[in-house]
Amino acid sequence: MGEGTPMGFWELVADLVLMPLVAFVVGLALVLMARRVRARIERRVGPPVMQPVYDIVKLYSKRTQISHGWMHDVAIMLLLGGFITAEIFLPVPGMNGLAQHGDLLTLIYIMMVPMLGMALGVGDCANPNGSIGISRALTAMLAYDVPYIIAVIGACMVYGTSNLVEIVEIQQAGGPATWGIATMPLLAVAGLISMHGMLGKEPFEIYIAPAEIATGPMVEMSGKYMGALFVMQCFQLYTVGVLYTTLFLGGGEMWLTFLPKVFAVILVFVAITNVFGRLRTDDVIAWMWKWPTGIALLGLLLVMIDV
Amino acid sequence: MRPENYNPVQHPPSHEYELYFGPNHPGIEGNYAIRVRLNGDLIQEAITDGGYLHRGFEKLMEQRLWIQNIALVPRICVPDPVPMEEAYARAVEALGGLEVPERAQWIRAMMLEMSRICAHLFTFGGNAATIGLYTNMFWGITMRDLFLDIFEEITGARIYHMYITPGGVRRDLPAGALDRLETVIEELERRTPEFEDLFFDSAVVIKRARGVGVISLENALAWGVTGPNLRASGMPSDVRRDDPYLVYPDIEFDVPTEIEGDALARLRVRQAEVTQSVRILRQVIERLRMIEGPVRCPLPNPLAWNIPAGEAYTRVESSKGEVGFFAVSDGGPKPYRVHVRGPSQMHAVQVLERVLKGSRLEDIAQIMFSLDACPPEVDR
Amino acid sequence: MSQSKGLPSSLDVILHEIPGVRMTPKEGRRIRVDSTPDSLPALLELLKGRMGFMHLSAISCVDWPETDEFELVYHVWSHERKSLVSAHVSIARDPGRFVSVYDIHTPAGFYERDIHEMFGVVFVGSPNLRKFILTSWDGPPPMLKSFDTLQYVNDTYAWVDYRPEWLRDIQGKGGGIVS
Amino acid sequence: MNEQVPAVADDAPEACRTPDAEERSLWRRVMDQVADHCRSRSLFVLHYCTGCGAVELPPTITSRFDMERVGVSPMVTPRQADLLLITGYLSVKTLKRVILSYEQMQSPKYVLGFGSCTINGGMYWNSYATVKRLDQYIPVDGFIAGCMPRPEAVQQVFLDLMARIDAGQANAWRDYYLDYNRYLGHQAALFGEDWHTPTDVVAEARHYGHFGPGTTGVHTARLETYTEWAMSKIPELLPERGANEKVRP
Repeated sequence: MGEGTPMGFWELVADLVLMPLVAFVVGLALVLMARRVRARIERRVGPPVMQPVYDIVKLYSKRTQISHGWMHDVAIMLLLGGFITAEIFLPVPGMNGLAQHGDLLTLIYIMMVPMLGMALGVGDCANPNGSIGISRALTAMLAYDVPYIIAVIGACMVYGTSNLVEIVEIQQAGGPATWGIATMPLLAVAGLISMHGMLGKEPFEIYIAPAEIATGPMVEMSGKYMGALFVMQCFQLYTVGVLYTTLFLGGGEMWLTFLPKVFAVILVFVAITNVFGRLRTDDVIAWMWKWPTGIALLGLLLVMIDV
Repeated sequence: MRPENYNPVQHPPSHEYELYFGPNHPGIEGNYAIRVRLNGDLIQEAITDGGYLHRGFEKLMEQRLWIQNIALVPRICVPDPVPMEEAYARAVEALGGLEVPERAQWIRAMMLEMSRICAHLFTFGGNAATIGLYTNMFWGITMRDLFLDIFEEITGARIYHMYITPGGVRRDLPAGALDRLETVIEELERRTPEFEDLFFDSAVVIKRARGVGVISLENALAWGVTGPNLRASGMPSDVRRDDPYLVYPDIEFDVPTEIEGDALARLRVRQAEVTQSVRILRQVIERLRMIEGPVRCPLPNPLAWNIPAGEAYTRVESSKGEVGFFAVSDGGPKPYRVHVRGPSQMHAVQVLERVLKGSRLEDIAQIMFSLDACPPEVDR
Repeated sequence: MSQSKGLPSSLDVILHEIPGVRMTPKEGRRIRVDSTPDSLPALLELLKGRMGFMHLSAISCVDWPETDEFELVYHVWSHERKSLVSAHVSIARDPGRFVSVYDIHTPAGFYERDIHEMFGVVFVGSPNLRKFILTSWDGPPPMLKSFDTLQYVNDTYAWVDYRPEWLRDIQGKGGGIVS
Repeated sequence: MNEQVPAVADDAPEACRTPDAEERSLWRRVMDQVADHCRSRSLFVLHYCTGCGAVELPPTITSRFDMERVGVSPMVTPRQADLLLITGYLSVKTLKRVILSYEQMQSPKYVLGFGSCTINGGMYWNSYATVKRLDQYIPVDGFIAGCMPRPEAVQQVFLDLMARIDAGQANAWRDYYLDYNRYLGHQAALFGEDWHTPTDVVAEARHYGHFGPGTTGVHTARLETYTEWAMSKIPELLPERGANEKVRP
């Protein structure tokens, strides 16, 4: 436990309710921004402001619903539950939630749950496209996790702690010179690439791949299940953006400085995504294990020499 | 319900599985299906399944007047309709002994090249979308729309022009159409570097396309591959040059070739062809400014137009390959038989099945789009 | 152009070796060759082997109910000589069987399959005569002249009766759609 | 004793009709309006090029006309889609796939017919291969005349459909449940007597309360006997499925 002020019970409860809620709202804005920026790159206007909300409400208000068995239902809960839990462990300005009680490793562990849930649920659909998609998703996880873990370990070594709250405090206290991107630029680059892979966007979009496996895991998702996936997308963008900001961009003391950083991180991802095609599965692994992993190892080496 | 051609008796070994690719699938060009038997990622066998777009054109054409078929013909190939009109019109001209005025010939060449550019831009867009590069699709199709505007101005229709008639073209160019076409060509040339940066020179695109769906020259010749796909395998064969029609002998243009025969080579050939088409269009515009005269030879009463008995086989180079029309007349007011040979009848069926065998699941869409297979002309 | 000028004479030499073959040069690099069913494979083989007619552009089938025959037309193109030979051959409608040329020209596989589907002609030795386009079809081969499309359509499908106001007005005055 | 026969069959559930707008509570009405508004502003189009009209869809979606401005975006599988565009003529072979796709889509779902071919055969009126009237086989929310419809016409029909969804009037999907017997009869007349689809529409109609007098009838009776026969034949070969998705061999 850190030296933070001991939390009252009600404060904790408020955090537990508010943090996923804030994550969802910010996530909606991130999704909107991603779609608008994409539209701009493609030289068109793009969707209206409320479009992400329309989509989600529409999907949740479908009149009929196809379930492919109880595992399918449980999997959706795992999927959303995993992300909601992850939000509670991510410190944001003013709210620490359970971040004091769990550390970075807990978070990494929790962030694997959604993918696992998806795998279980899609396996119940008996659609070969879904199964291929899931095997590709797990392969992609294998690819991006190597540089990701190295980058995270390096960051922990630099900060000397794996507690996210303390990491934020260290960066806040030292100013921009102590931000992760300044103290360990190589690890920051590797982290950016691996987190891009985590989002599953081009060029690492191997498990959605509409033209190959018809959106893979999402192929049998209808109505409310699809709605859950849209909600998950909000959480996913938020989680990745906040995690990167926390580790390498100094986290945030107040929302006014914190949110622009999160949006900037996602903006980088979106800008990269829309001018690249999709690599093949084996190319993704080869590339991920070569460049980001190499950069991360080099960064780790520098960090270890420094330490 | 199982699809009709499903054969439940065969039990493949347990490590193999079957995947229905299409007809309702974004990796399929048009409405078409491929049943693939896979071992992991590798395609053991691919069986194409067409006929989803079958309208019985050849039968329909036997039941309509020679002149009525002008409306039917462009609908055979949706993305590239003008070569079909040209092939049919030339078949009728050969049978009826019509002489096309010079100005009409140049206008026809212009329409054919514009259609080629449109079809190639469409293919680039589709090809980019199969690997997730939607930006190129958005830009390319918007670029194509500018050409469709010119088409609309000249013919009154965006897609199905029904403009080329036996004996010439339907009506003369409206005033200023050539100037506007020139502006559009300039716009295309201005945008070309963007497309190159985004698509043709992109490392990811090259990585995805190089060595995919290789057709060697021997195989290409033996399998009946035509058009840009044959040229990508190293054979400088072009109907416009080998079996010239219209004014193509008077036009200067190159026949671009590549030797690798893979998806990348096919892309590059098409890219070079757009440049050549622009070159042709400039020459055509220049000549059209000088040539005056009628745009159609006088036709007999089209409702009672009996074409002398005989048969004619005409070939036209479309954006996909060689289009052939075989028309037989028995001296009546309607065609006795019209046989349409679309280039994709080879590319989308036998060639695709052979190229897919041994390829990977990821590359099915890429191969199909790089062959520029057009299902409507397979099914007719 | 010069090549196609000299072509008929050199083609003549080859065609002399095959019995029952008649050649008619036509305009624009086209040569019509009439062949007997027996000598067609030999003709295509010779054209491909000696003259470079290696691109089978199409196989067309024409139904002639008066003479009770199918006319098959093989269009072969030579990349070297830049000319097109259309080899015509007539086969009896009744058995409707002919030999496949798949072993000479690979593209024949598709065209024979198509003709089999549309006309019912059986090509002996063709690798794949399974249905391709008309898999949901159990009627007669539709391209036969004896198959009446309109009759079939009227029997199978329903129409929306299109009698708008303006048409009724015109019809009331004695006009209407001329059929 | 009264001689009258009950109007509702014994096995029909209580709520066999949708309540009128006046009968619903205020909360329910507001929620329905919100849902309808969201439905109208978010249309996922199934990516299925059934005919040549599909060639005008890319221009409609892409930069020049940009249908994402009003919330129309393409989706890949029928499970995810709301709107099925029948882009032009339908051959019999495609119609089968269209019906399968349509039944896999989740309600509320909408169908738009593109071009004259879907209305009355259009250019292919005497073709043996194409279907003349689309609305015989699946319920259609709207048609666009012309061959082929321009992107502007496509946009206009999207806007009209959105206005109707917003007003709660685009209920053609309900007809498929309420009138399933008739639709199935037309389908079976074309595809043959053994035509059946994996989706059990009658069970869905019962489950979701859209069971009407036209849902079952002569044609669905044939389906029932076939189902019973098939189910009794190979029960052990089929894995356990969800209640509303029976798989027939």
